[in-house]
Amino acid sequence: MRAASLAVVGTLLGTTLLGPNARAQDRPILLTGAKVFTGQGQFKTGLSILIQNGKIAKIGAKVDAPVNAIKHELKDQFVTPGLIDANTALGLDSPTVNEESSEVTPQIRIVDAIDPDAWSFKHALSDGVTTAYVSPGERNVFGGLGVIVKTAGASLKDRVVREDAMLRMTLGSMPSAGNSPMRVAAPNMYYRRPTNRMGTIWEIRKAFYDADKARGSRQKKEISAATQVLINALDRKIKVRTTARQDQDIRTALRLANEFGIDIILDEATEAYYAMDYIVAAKIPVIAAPPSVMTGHEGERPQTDTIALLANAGVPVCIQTGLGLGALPLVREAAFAVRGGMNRQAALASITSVPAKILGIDDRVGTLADGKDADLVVWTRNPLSPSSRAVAVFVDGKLRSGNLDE
Amino acid sequence: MNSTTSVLPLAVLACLTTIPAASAQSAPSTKLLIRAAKVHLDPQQSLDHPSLLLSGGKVAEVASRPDAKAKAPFAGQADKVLDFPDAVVTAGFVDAHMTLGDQSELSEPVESFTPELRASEAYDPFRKAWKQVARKGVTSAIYSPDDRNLAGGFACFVKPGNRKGSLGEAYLKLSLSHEMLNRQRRPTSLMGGVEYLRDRFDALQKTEVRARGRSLRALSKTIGGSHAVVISCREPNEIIAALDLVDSYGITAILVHADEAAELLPRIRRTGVSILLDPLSFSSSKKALDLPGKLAKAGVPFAFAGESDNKLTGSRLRHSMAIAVRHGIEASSALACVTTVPAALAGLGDRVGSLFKGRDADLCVWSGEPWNLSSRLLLVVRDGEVVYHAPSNDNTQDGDKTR
Amino acid sequence: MIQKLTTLAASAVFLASTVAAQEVLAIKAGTVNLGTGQTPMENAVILIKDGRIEQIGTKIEVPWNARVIDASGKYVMPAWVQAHSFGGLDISNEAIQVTPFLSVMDSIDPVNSYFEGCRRAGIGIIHVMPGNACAIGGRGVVVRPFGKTPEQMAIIQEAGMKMSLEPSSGGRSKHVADLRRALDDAKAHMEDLARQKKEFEQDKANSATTEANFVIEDKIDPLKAPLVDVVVNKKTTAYLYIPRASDVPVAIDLYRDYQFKTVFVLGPECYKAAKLLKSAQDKWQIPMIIDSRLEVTERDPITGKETEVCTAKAYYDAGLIFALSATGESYSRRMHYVRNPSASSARSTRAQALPWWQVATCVRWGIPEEVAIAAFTTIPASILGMSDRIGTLEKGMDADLQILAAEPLEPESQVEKLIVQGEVIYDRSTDPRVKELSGIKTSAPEKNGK
Amino acid sequence: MIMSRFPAPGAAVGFSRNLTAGLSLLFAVSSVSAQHSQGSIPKGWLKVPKKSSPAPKATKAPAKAKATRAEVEKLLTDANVVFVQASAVFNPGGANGRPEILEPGTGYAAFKSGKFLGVFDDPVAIQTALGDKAKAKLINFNKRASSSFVMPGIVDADSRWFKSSTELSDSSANMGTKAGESLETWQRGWRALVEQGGVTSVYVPASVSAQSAGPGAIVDLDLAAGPTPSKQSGAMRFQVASTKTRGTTLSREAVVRSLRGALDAAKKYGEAKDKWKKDLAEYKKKRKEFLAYYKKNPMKAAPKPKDAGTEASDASGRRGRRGFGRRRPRIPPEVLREIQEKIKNLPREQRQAEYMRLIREWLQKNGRRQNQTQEKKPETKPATAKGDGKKAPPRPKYPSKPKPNPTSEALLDVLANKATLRIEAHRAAEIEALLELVDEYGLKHVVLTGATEAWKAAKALRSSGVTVLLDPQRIGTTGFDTLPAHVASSAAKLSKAGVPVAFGSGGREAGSYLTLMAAEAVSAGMAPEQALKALTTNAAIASGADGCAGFVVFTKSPFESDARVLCIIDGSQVRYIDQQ
Repeated sequence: MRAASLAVVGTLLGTTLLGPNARAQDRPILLTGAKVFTGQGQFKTGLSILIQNGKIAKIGAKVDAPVNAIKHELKDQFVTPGLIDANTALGLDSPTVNEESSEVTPQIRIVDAIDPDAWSFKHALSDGVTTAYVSPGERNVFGGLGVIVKTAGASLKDRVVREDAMLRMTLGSMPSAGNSPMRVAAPNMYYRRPTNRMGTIWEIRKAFYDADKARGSRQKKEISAATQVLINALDRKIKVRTTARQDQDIRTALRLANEFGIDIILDEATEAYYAMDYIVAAKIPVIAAPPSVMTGHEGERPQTDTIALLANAGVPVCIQTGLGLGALPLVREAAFAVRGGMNRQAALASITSVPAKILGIDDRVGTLADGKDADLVVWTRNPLSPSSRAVAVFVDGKLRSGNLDE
Repeated sequence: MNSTTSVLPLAVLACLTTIPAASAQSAPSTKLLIRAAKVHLDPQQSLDHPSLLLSGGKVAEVASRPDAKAKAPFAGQADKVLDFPDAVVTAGFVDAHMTLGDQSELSEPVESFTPELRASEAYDPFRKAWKQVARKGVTSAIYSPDDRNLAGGFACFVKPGNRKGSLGEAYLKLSLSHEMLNRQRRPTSLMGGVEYLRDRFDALQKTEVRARGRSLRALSKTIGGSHAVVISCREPNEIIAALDLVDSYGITAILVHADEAAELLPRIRRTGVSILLDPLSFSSSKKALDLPGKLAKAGVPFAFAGESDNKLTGSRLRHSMAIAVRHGIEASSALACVTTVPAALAGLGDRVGSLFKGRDADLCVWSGEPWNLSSRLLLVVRDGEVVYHAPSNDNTQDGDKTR
Repeated sequence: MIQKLTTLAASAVFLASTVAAQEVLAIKAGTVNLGTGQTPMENAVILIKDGRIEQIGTKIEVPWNARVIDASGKYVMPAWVQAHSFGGLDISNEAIQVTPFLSVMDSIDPVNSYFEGCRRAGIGIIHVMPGNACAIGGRGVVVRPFGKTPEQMAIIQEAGMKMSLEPSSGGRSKHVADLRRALDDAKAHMEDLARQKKEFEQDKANSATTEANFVIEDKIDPLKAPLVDVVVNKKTTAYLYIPRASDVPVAIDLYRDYQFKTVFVLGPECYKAAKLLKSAQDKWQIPMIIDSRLEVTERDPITGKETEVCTAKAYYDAGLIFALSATGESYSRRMHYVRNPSASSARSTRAQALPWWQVATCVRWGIPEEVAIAAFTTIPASILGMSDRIGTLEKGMDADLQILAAEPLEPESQVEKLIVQGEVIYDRSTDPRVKELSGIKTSAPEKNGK
Repeated sequence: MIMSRFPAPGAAVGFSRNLTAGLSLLFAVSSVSAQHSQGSIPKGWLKVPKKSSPAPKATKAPAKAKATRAEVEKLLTDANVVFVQASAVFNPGGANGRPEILEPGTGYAAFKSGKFLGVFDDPVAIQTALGDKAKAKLINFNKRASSSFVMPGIVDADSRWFKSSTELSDSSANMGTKAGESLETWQRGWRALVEQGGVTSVYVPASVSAQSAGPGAIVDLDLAAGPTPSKQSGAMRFQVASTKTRGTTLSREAVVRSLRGALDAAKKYGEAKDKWKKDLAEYKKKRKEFLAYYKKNPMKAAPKPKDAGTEASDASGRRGRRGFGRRRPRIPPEVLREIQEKIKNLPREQRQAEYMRLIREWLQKNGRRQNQTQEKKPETKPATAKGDGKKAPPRPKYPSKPKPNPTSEALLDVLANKATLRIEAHRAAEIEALLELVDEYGLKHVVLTGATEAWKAAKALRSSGVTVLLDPQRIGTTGFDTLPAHVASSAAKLSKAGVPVAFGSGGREAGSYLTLMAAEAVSAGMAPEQALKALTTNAAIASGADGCAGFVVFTKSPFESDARVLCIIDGSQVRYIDQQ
């Protein structure tokens, strides 16, 4: 009986996790005849891709496939690496999730809040996104640790590319939004700092000072999980992803980076074009806000051009769909970047190889090369043309969305 | 197909709560003999034309007659004989997760992590509701802290309506479901809650026994399977978080309210937890209705639980049974879900939930099969004493009394 | 700042345009999409005189005095036509439920950045209407997206009458009742006048009056007159906004009862009633406009399965003939990927304000490109009753056209020039904001709203 | 296709009436028929019905028809007749209209176009004998099921399907709001109702949160054609008190006032409409005289006064004198324009007020002047110059039409007993008060919903013949100190007292469990056949339908939890519900 039910479970595993054509998935797959974008440069023709046990076994003009390989002839279709969305709220109940009992919660891990079966993942997948950075919300000064996950896979554990990927730090008005000054006796925990921009910065400084002290101190035991995270940031073991929208925030972020010697990455940076020279000088990578969205305080100005400006100035820049910004699917945002004057290669790179570099996972994803994860997307036409569709999406060598047979 | 067989092995190691065996001290002296057309000793085994001799609050003898005419065994030994020519006898129902009662009593609003609390202190045996529950055939229950605290405290084993207090300490109640979130205290988010629990469990490993505070000491009972843990989790992410905890700290766990479990069956199976389902109602979602079947298929132990304090108090388990049957579950499995399985999950498998010789004398007599709503409840016996006897003259359930 | 920039841009334009009126304008186009469905012409020349297309073809020699716009290598096509929009108003609705006597003419704001956006997006003709919040919102006006005053912008001053089934306050039956009462009033009013007229004739015959004559027109209550034009004289077209699928039957009943000239403006969820709409269109040739939310995430109430639907595609499959529209939804911090969306939730992003994006969306979902483009040029033109003037590039038509950097659906295809009635009303090379942003202006400008 | 309906007793094509209509000799139920065809029964034709336990106690009537071979042949040759193999049949209108459960064990139930003809012993032999002369459809389940329970299709008398929640919760609805106007027949998931619950038609209210709502919709759940709204319009709702006050005390006066108020208003409205007709006739007459008079002596144009108003003011003057329509003088458009100009730049909230103020201002300024000019108009005084003694008749006034009022409009139908009215009331006192009203106004088709304490008013209810619609969803609603713990048990009490009871789910998916709800009522002591009636014909009556749609065949007594729907029969169409 037990065995039987175990068998049942086994089959369940098969069906539920590998999808209908589970059998076929185990055999190697050979994709030929498509125009291929490897992560840089132009679309190249005449490249064949051999996918074997989850990795790209071989990519090149001349690939000899094993006999049992399933061959797909992709006549005039386009292949790109699986897209990488450098900032999302996939799998979360609400666009921004925070542990609000304190302003400084660097130890909180967003991975605990992710629902791997959420439809948001499936939508993202069908739009060609195979890797996504899921981030804590913006209501805390230190929001916590984000996680990088694949959008499909056996289980959440298998899907995680990097846990505790980056520490979220938020500047500007958001962290102080819900708080109220402690004038009278506090009726609830929201009577606390910060209540304004300066306060936010003060919280950051304080946190880092304390962490620095703790780093020096003798007894390592007392060091709390929270402090430990901050110490890692000071030791440059972990990058600090700094959300700064308006130009003064951007400048502040750069100041803080120098002051504490931390590795920062600019998040959203909506008004980057005002602080252009600073950013270029500091060579800080930017995870830019989606170009199709024009945020409220930015008024009506057409800022699709911002990303183009950054890219042309040689700043490593990638595109995010963001947390509740009402963005379009990632690939469409890239198209808008092109409309804003970015060239096509740069645009495609900014949703594949560049984010992979910025997130520090370029050893696994972001480009099509031997030994890389077999994450790739087959498109009906050039992905940047707004009327393209993702025909098939492979994650770790398995067809997770769409279908190649039709 | 039938879940129970695969349940019991699991359930035994599931949780050995420390229930004092001798709770029958004040059992009634009268020996009761009950004769009926049929008895379900447990969902698998049934006897025709049985006669059950109850004495000392236990099932003293069970024997079946060749047919209704034949002279019943041990008629002599009984002080009182109750005859139900064409009725069916089952064990009294067991509710493994009951949060009945004054809601404010079942959680501590100020602090969210309160494992040291005990539901037994909130238990008021004289509540009317308990009486009603008993009169509807629910004769054993685990009275549990509600879902509004990260760690609500320890539940207790009670027999509804017997005016005694708790009969022993049961599992520790944790909660990761949204009820636990409270914007006025830590945690305000699921991940915050998980982090909090991890922090506590780690602290448990760091600090040596003597240094532990009350809450840590309470928490420590769950390590090494002396006490099970019941975790309330609804959404998939909550379930996953729960399973992760179970895996990383080696606790024996039962999930409650896990209506979304369907997507995660393999994982649940691997981690080896059992599930307490909310009672089914006529307006349950399709997900909830399909889940029992899926769990049974996957061989995950599950039971219905949660006679909450609402309109249907007392009849919800029976409704669940009927609806589950209407939705394709085998009748015997359905019966198991309200008798043997919950008993086993609560570590009371050897006391309640079945009617073998030596078990507590908790039973119900029905005019037909218990899973048909058309059959009436004729008699309820708890610890050998009759707590409900349907008025024979007019055959309506007199509502005004059951209030 | 915005305002300054716009006026600056506008005035610059006028300088050009005032001259443009007399002279002949010649456009040397790389590719010309006539919008008539036939294959695009290569290296064609378009001669424009007095705001109209005088000649169009491949072998046309350019008159010596013509002002030449060299668009070789560029893509020329008709300007987009927006048959229903409520942009460019400060507040798009009155607080009263029934306000047929209002006119957008009085609240349209020429320097509203919406019109600047339209120019940048290549929209040549816009039917600006009151919003969806009132049962009867008032009259719309057809404008071109530039001019110093509404009068300069207006092409048709008293266009459609806006009606809506979106209950603003109170329940929907009350809302529908209000709407019907208003229409009935207008009808009754006219019947009453007709009766008086009749009686007056009798009186005259029996010399029971000394009045010379009785003119109904003089006696129409001006507050009711606009509605009278809708329900009795059937002069004005009603634009009826239908928010939900369950309102479609209501709308159809409304039409069956009053038989006024009407256009259905379909909300995002109406695709569920596509069949019903199709039958209505077959029966009564009701034109339909899809509001700008084209992609809808539908959640199955029972299984919880989420499916993405393209409303336009649903209509297309049902065989419906429709026009597209592009309204900039006011920015909302709502997720694009909703975890638990309500039964059906429509995405709303700024991209929806861009016709090329709307068309591309349709093509992406499998609607033929020419159909999608027609749904933003010729069909809206005919809905506005201007198919003899706009929508295509043919001899004698208004010279409403846009010059694109590339084929319309390519991401690079920015609008380089927009020409409406022979006047260049947008030129990317002189667009102040684009200049500023692409760093042509060196000094960083001060920001608005700070 | 529209399902053939199983007629409800008392409905236009009443079932009980059809008993006596011609076919009577075939019926198992009427003793008359028994005697009638006594002699001509072949030996062993009729088996004794065997009783099966537990539950449904069969009525005394013999389970099978005594019918001559000739009669059976007659039926078999009729193409509209369907024979269904049945181990048990529920017949809502049996012997003198009482419902009964026939349990022949084996045999065939015959139906003709939705009418139950009785249960017959195996007609297969005869059919084979007849050969291709046999047109009737013969359904047997030998392969599919050991037993079968045949009954009319179940009606969910209070469903929430096919309406969006926004509409159901439309608080502004009144009796003019019709549910049929915006049905969402494209909703998915309704099949479960048929396939699991054996529900073949549902009643959908127009609104549940308004105080009153117009005719509900009756939707047939046709597996082939999808949900098909039936022609007949369902019952209307009237709630004597807002649901909020359900728990609190609700004074008798309030109840009586609210409903009587509405009914009287309706009456008045009716009268007003008649009066308007009369007045119109009167007006015509008056005008004749008026014209006749001036024909003899024409009206003289008096010299124009010096300050004769403008064309506009003249017009308004005349209108003022004739005194019809709005008395507001004409406001020239240019004035409106400038007013709008004025208010254009005001903040939104001030505009309306300002607009009205300006209009009023203008009217005060110009309106009065016109009235004065109008006073000066000479033709106002009748021209009696020509002396034939008769005084000039005044210009007759055109009668004003009564304002249309949907609620009253609808209630008129109720008063004329053309429509069914659902009244929601809870306390016994209310209910009794209502019943008094009901016979005071002689209302025939009234259904009592809510009915929390109806069991207390059972006697009164019985005499009034009002059907009580119970919603088992609200089992044991508390908030009333003297409430039976179970709606089930109050259903039992009511039906024992002889009050017709109907069930409605009051939900969506819940509809598929109506049989279980009924089972509960049975366990509480309701007679099984009554419980079934409450699911079928009574539910139909409570929804204002004239009967149930088609038939449903269960694998066993529907009260048992593991009963499955075997097939649905509508007309002569048979649709099997696959059992995995």
